[in-house]
Amino acid sequence: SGDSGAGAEAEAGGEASGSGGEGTGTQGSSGSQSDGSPLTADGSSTVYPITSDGAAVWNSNPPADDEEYWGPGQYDIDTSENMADYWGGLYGFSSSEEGQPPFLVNVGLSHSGTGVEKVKNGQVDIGDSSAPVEDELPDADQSTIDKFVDHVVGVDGQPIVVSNEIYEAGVTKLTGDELRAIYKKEITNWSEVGGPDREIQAVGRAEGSGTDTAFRANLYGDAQAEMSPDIRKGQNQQVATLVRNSDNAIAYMALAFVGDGVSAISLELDGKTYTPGENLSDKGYPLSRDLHCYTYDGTSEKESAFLRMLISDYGQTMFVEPNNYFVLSDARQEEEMGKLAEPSN
Amino acid sequence: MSDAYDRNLVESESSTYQRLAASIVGVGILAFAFALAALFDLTAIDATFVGLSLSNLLGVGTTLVGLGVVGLGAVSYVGYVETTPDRSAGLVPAVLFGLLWFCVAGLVVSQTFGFGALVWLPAALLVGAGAAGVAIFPREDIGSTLPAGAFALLVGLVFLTNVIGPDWAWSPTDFSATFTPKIVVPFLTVLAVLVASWAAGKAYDDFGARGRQTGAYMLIALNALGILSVLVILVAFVVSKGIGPLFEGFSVGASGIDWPFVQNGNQLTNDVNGVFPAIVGTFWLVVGSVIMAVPLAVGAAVFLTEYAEEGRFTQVVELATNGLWSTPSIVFGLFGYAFLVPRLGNSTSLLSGIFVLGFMLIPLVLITSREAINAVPDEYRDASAALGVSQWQTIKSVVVPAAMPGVITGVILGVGRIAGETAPILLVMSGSPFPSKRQAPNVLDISFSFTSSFPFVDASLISQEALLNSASALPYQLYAIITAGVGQSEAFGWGTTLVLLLVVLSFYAVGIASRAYFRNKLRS
Amino acid sequence: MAESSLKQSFDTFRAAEDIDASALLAGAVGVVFLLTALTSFVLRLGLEVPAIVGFVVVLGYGWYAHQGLTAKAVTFLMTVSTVLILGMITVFLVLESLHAFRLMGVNMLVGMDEPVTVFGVTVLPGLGNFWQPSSATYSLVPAMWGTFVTTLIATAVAAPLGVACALFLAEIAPNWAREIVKPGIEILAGIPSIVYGFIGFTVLNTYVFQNFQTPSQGSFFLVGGVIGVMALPTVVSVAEDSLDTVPDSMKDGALALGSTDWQTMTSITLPAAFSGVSAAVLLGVGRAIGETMAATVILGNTVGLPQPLYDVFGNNVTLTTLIASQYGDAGETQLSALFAAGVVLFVTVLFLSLTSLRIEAKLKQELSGD
Amino acid sequence: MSETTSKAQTQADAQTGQQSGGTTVEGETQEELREEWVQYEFDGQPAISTRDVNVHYGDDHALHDISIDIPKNSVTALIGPSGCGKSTFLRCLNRMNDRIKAADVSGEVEFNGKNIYDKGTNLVELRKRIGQVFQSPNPFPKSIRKNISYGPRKHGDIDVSLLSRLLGRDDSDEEDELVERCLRQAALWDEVKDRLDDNALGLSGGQQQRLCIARALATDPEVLLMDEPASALDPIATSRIEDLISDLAEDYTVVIVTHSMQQAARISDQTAVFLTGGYLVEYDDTDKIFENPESQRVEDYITGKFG
Amino acid sequence: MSETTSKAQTQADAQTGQQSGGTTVEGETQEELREEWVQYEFDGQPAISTRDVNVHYGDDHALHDISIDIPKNSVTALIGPSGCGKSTFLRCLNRMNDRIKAADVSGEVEFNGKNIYDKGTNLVELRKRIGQVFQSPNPFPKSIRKNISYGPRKHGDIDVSLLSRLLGRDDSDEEDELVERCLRQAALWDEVKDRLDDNALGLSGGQQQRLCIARALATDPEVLLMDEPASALDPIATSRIEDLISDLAEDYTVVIVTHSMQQAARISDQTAVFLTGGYLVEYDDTDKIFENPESQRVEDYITGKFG
Ligand SMILES: Nc1ncnc2c1ncn2[C@@H]1O[C@H](COP(=O)(O)OP(=O)(O)OP(=O)(O)O)[C@@H](O)[C@H]1O
Ligand SMILES: Nc1ncnc2c1ncn2[C@@H]1O[C@H](COP(=O)(O)OP(=O)(O)OP(=O)(O)O)[C@@H](O)[C@H]1O
Ligand SMILES: [Mg+2]
Ligand SMILES: [Mg+2]
Ligand SMILES: O=P([O-])([O-])[O-]
Repeated sequence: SGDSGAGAEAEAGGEASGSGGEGTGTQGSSGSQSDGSPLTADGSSTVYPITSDGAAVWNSNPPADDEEYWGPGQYDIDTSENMADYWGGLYGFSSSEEGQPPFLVNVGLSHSGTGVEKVKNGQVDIGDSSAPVEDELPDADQSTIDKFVDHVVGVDGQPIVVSNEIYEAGVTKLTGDELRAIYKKEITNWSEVGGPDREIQAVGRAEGSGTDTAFRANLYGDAQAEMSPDIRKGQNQQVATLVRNSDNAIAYMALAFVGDGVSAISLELDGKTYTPGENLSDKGYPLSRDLHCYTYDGTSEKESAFLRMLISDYGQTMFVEPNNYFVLSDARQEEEMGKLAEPSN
Repeated sequence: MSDAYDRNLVESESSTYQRLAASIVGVGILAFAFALAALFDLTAIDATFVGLSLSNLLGVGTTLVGLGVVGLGAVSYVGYVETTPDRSAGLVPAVLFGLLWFCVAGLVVSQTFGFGALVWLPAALLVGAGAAGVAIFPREDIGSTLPAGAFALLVGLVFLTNVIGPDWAWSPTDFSATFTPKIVVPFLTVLAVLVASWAAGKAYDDFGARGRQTGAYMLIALNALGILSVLVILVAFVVSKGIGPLFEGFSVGASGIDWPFVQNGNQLTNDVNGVFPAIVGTFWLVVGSVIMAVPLAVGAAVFLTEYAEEGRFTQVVELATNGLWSTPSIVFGLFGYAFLVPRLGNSTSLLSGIFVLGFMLIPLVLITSREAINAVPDEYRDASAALGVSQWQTIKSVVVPAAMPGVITGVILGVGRIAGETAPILLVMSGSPFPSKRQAPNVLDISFSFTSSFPFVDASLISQEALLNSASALPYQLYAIITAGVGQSEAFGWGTTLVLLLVVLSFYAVGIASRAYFRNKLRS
Repeated sequence: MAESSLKQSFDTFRAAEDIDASALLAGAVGVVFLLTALTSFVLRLGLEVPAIVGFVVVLGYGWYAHQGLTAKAVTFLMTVSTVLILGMITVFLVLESLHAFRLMGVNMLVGMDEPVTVFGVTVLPGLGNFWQPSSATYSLVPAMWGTFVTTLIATAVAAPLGVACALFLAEIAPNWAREIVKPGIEILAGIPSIVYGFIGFTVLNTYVFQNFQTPSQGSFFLVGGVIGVMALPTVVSVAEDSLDTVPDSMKDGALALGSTDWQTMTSITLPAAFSGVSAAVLLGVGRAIGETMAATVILGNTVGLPQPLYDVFGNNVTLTTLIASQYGDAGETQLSALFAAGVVLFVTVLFLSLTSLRIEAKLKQELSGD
Repeated sequence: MSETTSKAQTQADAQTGQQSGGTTVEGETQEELREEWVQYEFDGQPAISTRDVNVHYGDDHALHDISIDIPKNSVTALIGPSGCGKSTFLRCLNRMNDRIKAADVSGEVEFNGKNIYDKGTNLVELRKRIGQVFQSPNPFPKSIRKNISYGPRKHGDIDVSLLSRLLGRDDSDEEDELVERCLRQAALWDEVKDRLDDNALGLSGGQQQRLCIARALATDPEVLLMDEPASALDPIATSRIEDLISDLAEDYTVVIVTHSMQQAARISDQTAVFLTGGYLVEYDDTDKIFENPESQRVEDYITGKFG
Repeated sequence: MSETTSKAQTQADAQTGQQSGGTTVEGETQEELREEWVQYEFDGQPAISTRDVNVHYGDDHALHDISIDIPKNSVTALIGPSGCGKSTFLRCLNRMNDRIKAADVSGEVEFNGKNIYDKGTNLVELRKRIGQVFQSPNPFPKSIRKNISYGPRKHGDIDVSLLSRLLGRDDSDEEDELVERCLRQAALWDEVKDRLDDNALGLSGGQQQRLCIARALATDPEVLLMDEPASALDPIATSRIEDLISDLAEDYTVVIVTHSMQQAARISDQTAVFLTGGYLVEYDDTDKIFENPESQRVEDYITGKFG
C-alpha cells in the first residue's frame, strides 16, 4: 500500500516543479509544511562535514540555553526557541512535539557526482558538490544545468598531502610541474623529488568526485584531463586512512581531513609558494574551490531553512570553520542569502 | 603359517622407528608454530632466542627435520627396520617434487646467480627432473623421503648461513612487490615442515598403503584445523577489538540497563555514540524481507512439491531459483537502484531494501523449504488421503506442519545471510552514514480514527513515511565507517563489527542448532 | 519455452480439479487484477493499490468459496512470481545495458587502450582509453581481467583446501571432530563480506603493504586470498554433500577387499563423487566472482590492466567493484556500461551455477547406475 | 480409465500374460485359471465387486483381469508371493492407485452398486467410506487424540477449532466420545487413555498400528483395507492385531493383504491367491484353499514348495 | 573391546536375555539354549572360532554370547527371522562392524589362532583374507576389469599404474590372467569377456552380484562372507550363485546368511539358527537341523509356524 503514496508524492513533486520560481510558497520537492518527511541531502564527502554537522545539531535541536551548539545572542540572533525550531520557524515550520525538530535532515555521503545526479533525478533535496555542476556533468545540456541552483556554503583550499614518512624525509614542498608529473606517472619515485628511494603511491579520488574534478580542472586546466593515479578511493576519509597507513603516499583531498599522519605540504605554483595553514585561502591558490549545496528547480522553503542556517554567521562559525574550511566573505554570504526563499515570518 | 604372515595380521608395538618419526614431526610442529608466530607479528624474525636469531633457529629446526627424514628413508632402505614400501613413490609425488625442485633451482639460478632464461631454464628442468626421478625409480622409502628431506635440509641451511636472514629482501622485476624475510622465512619454514612431515608420517606407518594414508591424513587434518582457526582467530580478533567500544559506558542501574552503544544513535551531545538506528534498520529490514519472501517462497515450494508435475515448468522454476540463488548481490543492488528505487518513492528507502533483500531471500528459503517438504514422508500424505481428506487440507494440516522445522531452519539461515548483505543496501537503502537516534525508522505507527470522508476510517498500522525513507543497517553502518569515519574512531567500527557479527552469527547458531535438534528428534 | 511450459502446467492444473464457472470467473478476474498491478508497477501508472485491493477481494471470495482451488492457484502464482522476478531482473539488466553495447559494440568486451598486434595484425582494437566517461569510452576488459585474476587466486585457495576439508568431514573425521568443524564451517559462511572488508581495509591491507612492500595499498593478491576464504565454506559444504551421496555400500565394498580408507577415498569415493565435487568448486567460483564489498573496500579501483598482466600485486578493478565504486555518479551512458558489467557477471555466474547443477544431476544419475 | 477393456485388448493381455507368465503358468491357460475361482459363491451381499480389473505400470502389466466379489462383514485375505500384485489390487479398491503416476487402471470396481471408476466419483467421499491401514504404521506427528479425530475434523463432522471454542460451540465432548470409542474398538484405550495428548510417535510400533486402525475407524468406513498391517510388528503385537481384525469383521468388511499364510489361515473367511505376474489363481473359502486347493500351483505355494 | 567378557557381565547379559527374550524364549534359559549347540563337533580345523561375542547397538543388545567354530572349506549358513542379528554376526567376523559407529563388539573372534579384536590388528590385512559379498551388489563405477583387479592393485600385487606403464614394467598380463580366472570362477566369464572395459554398472543385477563375488575372489581370501547374496536376484541368477557357492567351498571357507531356508538346506554343510533377540539357538549339520532339530523353537521356525 506504500506504492500509491509514493506515486502521489512523485506526482505532486512534478506538478510543483512546474511552477518553478523563487521563494513562492510550497514548491520544490518538499511537501507541505505539516508533512514530516525529512530533508535529504547526499553527495560530496568534502561538503559532508559541513552539512552533516549542521544536520546533526539540527536533528538534536538544542534548546536556547545550550551554550555549546546553539546559544542565541551570539550571532545577532535573539530567540528563546530551539535551534531547528528557530530556523524552521522562519519559514513557518514547526515541530509537532516538544524538542523534536520541525523536520529531520538526512545527509548521505558519497561524492559530488552522485550528489548532482541524485538531486537532478529528484532523489534528494540537496546535492552536495565540491566542484561546479558544469564540470560534474560535462554531457548535460544547458537547460539542465540552468535548473540547478547553486548555494555555496564554504570554501576549501584543497591541500596536497603526503605520508608522514615522506614528510619527515624532507618532502615538504612540490612544484606544480612535479605534481602534474606525479599524477601522469612521469615521476614515480620519491627520490626524483628529493625524497627517499621509494616508489610513489599516487592516491586519487574516484572519478566524478568533486575533489578529483576540481583537482584536474585547477591543476591541468581541464576537468576531464587524463591522469593516472595508482589507486582511487571513493571518499575523502578513505584517502586519509590510506595515506596514514602508507609510507609512500601522496594525495589531494579536502582540508577537513588533514590530520595525524596526513601531512599537508606546500605547493609552488607560478613562482608563489602556498603553505597550508598560512595562505591556502589566498585568492590566487589555484586549488581552492567553492563548496556547493545544489538544489534543483528552485529552492523550497524547507531547503532554504536549512541552507539559511548554514550560510548564516552561526552556521559559518559552527560548521565551516571548525572543519578547517574557509568561511564565506560577507559579500558572498549576502549573495547566497539572496538565492534562498524569503522567510515567511 | 610363516612368521611374516602373522605379523601382517597383527601389528607389533610402537617401535623406535615410529618414535623417531613422531619426534621429527614434533620438531616440525615446533618450527611451524614459531613460523606462524613470526608471521602474525607475535615475535620478530630477528628476535633472538638462546643466542640465535629466529631465522637461524628455524634453520636449526628445519635442518633437523630434513636430516631426520632422510635418515628415516635410509634406515628403511638398508633394511635396518622392516617396512612395507611400494616399488615407487608414485607419479603424483614425483610430479609435485619435480615442480618444487624446479622452482627451487630456477629461483636460485636466476635470482641468486642472476642467469638468464637460457641458463636457468635448463638448470631448473634438470634439477626438477632429477627430483622426479628420485621419487620414481628408487623404492618408495627413498623416493618419498629424499626429495622432501633434502628440501627441508636446503631451507634449513639457507637460514642457518644467513643467505636468507633478517636483512634479506627480494624484489622480482615482474611483480610490484618485495618479499621480505618476515614473509619468506616463515613461508619456507612452513612449506619445508609440511613436506617433510608428510614424508615422516609415511615413514611412521612403514610406507606402503598405510603409510600413505597416515601422511595424507596428517595434512588433511591440519587443513581442517587451519580453516577452523581462521574462524576462531577472526571472531576472537573482532571480539577483542570490539568488546571495549561495545560496552563503553555500559551500566546496570535501578532504572534498568544503560547500554549507550546499543541504545544511542550519533549525536553531538552523546558521550558515547551508538548504532541504535542501524540495529533498528536491520531489524525492520529482516522483518520486512521475511514477510515478503517467506510466504512467497514457501507457497512456491508447496506448489512445486505438492501440485506441479515434473516437466518444463518445474525446470523453468528450477532455473529461476538457481539463477536467483547465484546472482551476485551487487547485481541485485544495481537492479534495485535502477528499477525499484524510481518506482518506490524515487529515493533510497527501507522499502527498496526490503524488496531487494526479499528477492535474495526467496531462493534461499525456496530451496530449503522444498527439501523440507520433500522430506515429509509420503506415508503421511497417503494416510490422510485414505481418510478421505482433500489434498489442500492434507497439505495444510499434515504436510506443512511436518515440514515446518526444516522451513524455519532455512528461513533462519537465509536471514542470517541477508542480514549481513551490504552491497544492495548501499545502493538502494542507505542515507545518513551516522544517523541520530531520531533517524531510526519508526515503522510501526498504529493509529485508528474515524473520518468524515470515504472510507470513513483512518487506520494505519505501518508508517509509510518510515518505509519510503532511507535508513541505516548494521552492514551499511560498518561500510560508512570505512568510507566516512569522520571524527569516528576506528573503535566505533570494531564495536559495530562485533554487533554485526553477533547478530548474524546468532542467526546462524540458532539455525544450525535448531536443525541439529530437529534432526535428532526425527531420528529418535 | 516458458510460455509452453506455463500452458502445460496450467493444463494439468485444470485437469486435476473440477473447476466450475464461478471459480473460473473469479480466477480470471483475480489474474486481471494482478496483471494490472504488475503492469502498473513496471510502467509507473500508479494503479497498484486499487488493483491489489481488487485482487485481495477476489482472493477472499475464492478462499471462502473454493479453498483448495484457491490455495492451489495462489501457490501457483507464487511460483510464477519467483520466475517473474528473475525474468524481470534479467530483462531489465539486458535492456539497460543495450545502450552501452550499442555504443561500444564488441569493444565493450575486447577493447584495449592500445591496440594489440600480433605480427603486425591488429587482433584487439585500441580505444585510447579503457574507461573514460567524458569521452564515452567504455571497455570491460580491465574489470573482467581483474575478476579473472582474483577468482583464479580465490579458486587456488578455496578448491584444494575446501575439497580436502570436505573429505575430512565426510570420510575421515571422528565424530567429535566433525561436530566441531562442521558448524564451524557453516558459521564461517555466515561472516558478512563487509566484516572481511573492514578487517581487510584496516588490518590486512596494511599488513600486506608493509610486508610485501607493494607500491600501493590493496592488491589482487589480497582480494583473491580474502574471497578465497569466503568461498571456502561453499566449496566445503557442497563437496561434502556430494561425497555423502556416494553410497556406503560402495565404500564398504572397497574396504571389504582390504583397501585402506585413504585408498577407498582416492580410488572410489572421490572419482564417484567427482562431478559433485567439481560442481562444488564451480559454485565456490561463482561466489568468488560475485563477491563485492570486501573487494571494493580493499582494491584501488583504477580502471586499467596490471603491468605485466600477471602481476598479482596489481591494484585495479573487478566487475563487482567497478559497479560498486561508480554506480552513484554515473550518467545515463556510464550507468548503462555498468549494467553491461552486471550482465557479464550475471551471465557468468548463472552459467557456472547451471553447469554445476547439471553436473550434480549427472552424479546422481551415475550413482543410481543408469 | 473408466472404459471397460475392449475385447481386442483382453486378448492382447491374455497373450502377454502367457508370455511373461511362462515360467510360472505351466500348462494351464489364463482362461482355465479363471474358471477355477469364478465359481466362488457365498451367501449374503458383496460389499465390493471387481470386473476385469487390469493395472499397468507403464509397460508393466501388473494385474490381469481380476474379477471377484468381496462379501460384506467378513475378512477376505489376499495372499501370494512377493510382487504378485496384492498391494496393487488393494489400492484399486479405494483408488489410491490414482496417487501413483505410473499406474493405469482399467475395468470396473463396484461399490454400493456404483462403479467407482466412473467419472465424477468423489474420491474424498469414497475414501472416507473405504478406509485403509498401511503396511508400516504411519501416525501423524500429532497427539493421539488429534490423530483419531483428524478425519472427522477435516470432514467437518467435529469442530474444535479455536473459533468454535471461542464461540463456545465446539464439539469437544463429541470428540472425546469418538476418541474413546475408536480406541476401545482398536483395543488400545487402556494403554493410552492417560496420555491422549502425547505425541503419537512416542507409541510402540504395535500401538501405532492399532492407532492407525482406530484412526481409520473414526471416519466410520464400511470397508477396511489392510496391507500387511502386521508385517512390521513383533509376534505379540501381531496377535493383538489379528484378534482385533476378527472382532472388526462383525461390523466391517475387511480386506487384508498378508505375506504369512498362517495369518491368512488364522483370521480370514475367504482367501484369494495371486501368483507371480499378477494373476488371481484361486479364490474360495479359506478352509478350502488351505486344505484342498483346486490348483496344483496353489497347493505348491501353500506348502512352501516355492516363493 | 578386546577384553573377554567378565563373569559378572555374562551373568548380567544372561539376565537381560531372560527378561527381554521373555516372549520368545519360553521355558528355556540362555544356559540351556547354549548347551544345545556347543556340542557341535566336526572333523578338521576351524577357520574361525568365536567366543562369547556380544554386540550392542547403543542400548540395544543385538547379539548374545555367540560362540561357534566354523569349519574350514565348507559352507556354513546362518538363518533366522528378520532382525535376529545374522548380518550383525557376519560383520563381526571381518570387523566390518567397526564402520558402524553405534556398534560395540565384545568377546573374541579367533582367526588363524589370533583374536582379531586384539589391539594392533591390521584391518586391511584381515579383510584381504576374509572377503565379503554384500546383500545387494555393489560394483564400483569402473570397468569390469578394474573392478576385479581393484584389490590386488591396492595391495600392490598388480601394478598397472600410469607410471609403471610409462616405465614399461606394468603387470597387464598378470591382470588379464587374474581377471579371467576370477570371472571364470564366478561363472561370469562367458557373459562379459567381450566387454571387460565397459562400466560394471551396466551389468544386470545377477551379473553384478557374480562380479562382486569374482572381485572378492581376486584378493585370494581364505574365508568368504556372504550376506544374502541372492536376495536381490531372480530365480535363475539365484541358482547360478548357489552352484557357484557349492563350487567355492572346495577352496574357501564360506559363511552365508540367507533368509531362505530352502537355500540353506540346498547349499550349506552346517547351519546356525538365530532367533529374535540375537540368540543363537542351534548349530549343527544342516541335515540334522532340517530333519531333526533339537529345539522345539527351531522346529517351529523351520516348519513356518512363526517368523
Ligand atoms: N509404483 C509402482 N511403479 C511401478 N511398478 C510398480 C509400482 N508398484 C508396484 N509395481 C510393480 O507391480 C507389481 C506388483 O506389485 P505389488 O506391490 O502390488 O506386489 P505385492 O504383491 O504387494 O508384493 P509384496 O508382497 O512384495 O508387497 C510388481 O512387479 C511391482 O514391481
Ligand atoms: N546400524 C545399526 N544401528 C542400530 N541398530 C542396528 C543396526 N544394524 C542392525 N541393528 C539392529 O540389530 C538387530 C540385528 O540386526 P541385523 O541386521 O543383524 O539382523 P538380520 O538378522 O540381518 O536381519 P535381516 O534378515 O532383516 O537382514 C536388529 O534389531 C537391528 O535393528
Ligand atoms: Mg505389497
Ligand atoms: Mg541382514
Ligand atoms: O567532494 P567529493 O567527495 O565529491 O570529492
